[in-house]
Amino acid sequence: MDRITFPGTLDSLDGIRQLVKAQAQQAGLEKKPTYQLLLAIDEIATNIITHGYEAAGTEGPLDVLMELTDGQLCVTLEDEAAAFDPLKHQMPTEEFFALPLEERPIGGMGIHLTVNGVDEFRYEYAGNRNRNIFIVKTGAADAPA
Amino acid sequence: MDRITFPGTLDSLDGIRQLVKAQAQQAGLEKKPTYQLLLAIDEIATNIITHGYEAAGTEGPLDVLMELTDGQLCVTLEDEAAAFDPLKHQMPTEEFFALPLEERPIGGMGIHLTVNGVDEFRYEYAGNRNRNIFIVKTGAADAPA
Amino acid sequence: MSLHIKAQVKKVAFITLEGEVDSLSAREFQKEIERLAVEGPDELVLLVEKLEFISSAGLRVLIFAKQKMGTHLAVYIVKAPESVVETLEKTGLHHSFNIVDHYV
Amino acid sequence: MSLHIKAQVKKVAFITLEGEVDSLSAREFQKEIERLAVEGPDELVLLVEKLEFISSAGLRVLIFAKQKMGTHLAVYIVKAPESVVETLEKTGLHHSFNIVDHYV
Ligand SMILES: Nc1ncnc2c1ncn2[C@@H]1O[C@H](COP(=O)(O)OP(=O)(O)O)[C@@H](O)[C@H]1O
Ligand SMILES: Nc1ncnc2c1ncn2[C@@H]1O[C@H](COP(=O)(O)OP(=O)(O)O)[C@@H](O)[C@H]1O
Repeated sequence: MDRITFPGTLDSLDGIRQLVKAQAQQAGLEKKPTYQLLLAIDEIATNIITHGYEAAGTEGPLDVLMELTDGQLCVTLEDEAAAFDPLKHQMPTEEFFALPLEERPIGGMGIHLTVNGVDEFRYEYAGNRNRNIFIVKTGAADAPA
Repeated sequence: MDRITFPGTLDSLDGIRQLVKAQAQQAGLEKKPTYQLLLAIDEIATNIITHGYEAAGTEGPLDVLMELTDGQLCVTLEDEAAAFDPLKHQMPTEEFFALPLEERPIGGMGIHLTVNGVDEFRYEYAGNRNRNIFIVKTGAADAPA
Repeated sequence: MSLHIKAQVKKVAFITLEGEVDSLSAREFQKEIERLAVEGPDELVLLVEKLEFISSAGLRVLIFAKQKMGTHLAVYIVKAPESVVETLEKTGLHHSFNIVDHYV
Repeated sequence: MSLHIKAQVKKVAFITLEGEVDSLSAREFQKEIERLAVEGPDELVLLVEKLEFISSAGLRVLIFAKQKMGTHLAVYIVKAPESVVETLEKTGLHHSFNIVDHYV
């Protein structure tokens, strides 16, 4: 499994998208799930950079790991910011999204889009690192039988 | 041939259009030539009212005569304003219409649209009356053979 | 791939014409143009989907609009019925007005 | 049949977005919104036919635009690609913005 290290800053987002996009294309992932995957990764990467590093006044790496196995593409983001499990965060409800804009907090869309954008989203904390894991079914087996 | 007399004022235009339109529909004239005929009549009727009567400070009638014969509809406008033959008026050239708007006189479109809107346009002066005659082919014979 | 942004604010005059413009009703049309011209719009958008008739008196108001609001003024004639387009073409006005299905 | 005329002048802010809006480029987008808001537009028209990506950071700018220019401000999102529409729907923003093929 390749590991590519980006600086944990917002100008890494573009490169991360390009990297994952290339891999998704190679995996034969369709346009729509590819877009949703890129969006999910962008949301979590943004949170790591802004809420994880920047808000704490720290800096650190953002690693991208990708693995293509039979029928699925697995992308992992690793960072060294304080532990944060997005799945433990109170998700906005249906009612929240139906609120008129004036009555609605401006944020809170990122984790919602992440969880709804991939087939599986997992969080782990290991070796002082957050591991945000995105899994999408590619529909095609990696190697023809 | 029916003769319907309207006052030679601009508020007669609507009624004249409705009258001719009903006749054209009865004649089975298609939508497009009907529109062109109404336009031609509107242009000449406007000229009679504004350039014929109003500009001379006079008033007078505007008669509409309609005749449906084998394969053609003939509409005649009769008025008692000073004699004016639209066909003798200098028609705008192709170059005129290609001029940028700044360099182009604002009027002069009415007679052009008239002549180009019907199959035949004729002018006669008889009995102290202008007779503007519009002829369109209806395509269908009046009575089936 | 980066982001390209183009931004501008325009004053747009919208006029919807429904029904028939002849030499009589052209006067109302002209009054509206005069009223709007005061506000100095950058563009004029005429919504004419339901314009059933327009004579040269109406076309004169169109020409008047350009002269009043500035000949550089972009005028869009949106959803003109076929017969109206034909009249604009016969009088060469399609060179000076944008005859379109949609403004934007 | 008479003539019905409806006329009005509107200040319309047009923004064309081409490429990708992520948390970084969303700042440029926000700056443009701030710049245009000063002019007090009546409507905001976003031309996004070539918008290839927009994250929630971009959506926040959309919400910010309404808050800045007034929540009554009509916002038109014109020619949004399918994925962009999907994101707007997932976040309930399709209730607050007009997602259309054409502005007028
Ligand atoms: N990596 C992180 N570290 C700390 N807090 C986080 C992290 N990611 C998300 N959060 C918290 O969760 C909230 C919701 O995140 P999200 O749904 O992405 O919306 P937004 O970032 O737009 O507020 C954030 O406002 C933040 O308080
Ligand atoms: N019935 C009429 N009596 C006198 N003059 C006329 C009459 N009809 C047309 N004219 C003259 O012919 C000119 C061209 O007419 P027309 O092509 O309809 O354009 P417009 O009326 O817009 O100027 C008019 O400007 C007017 O001087």
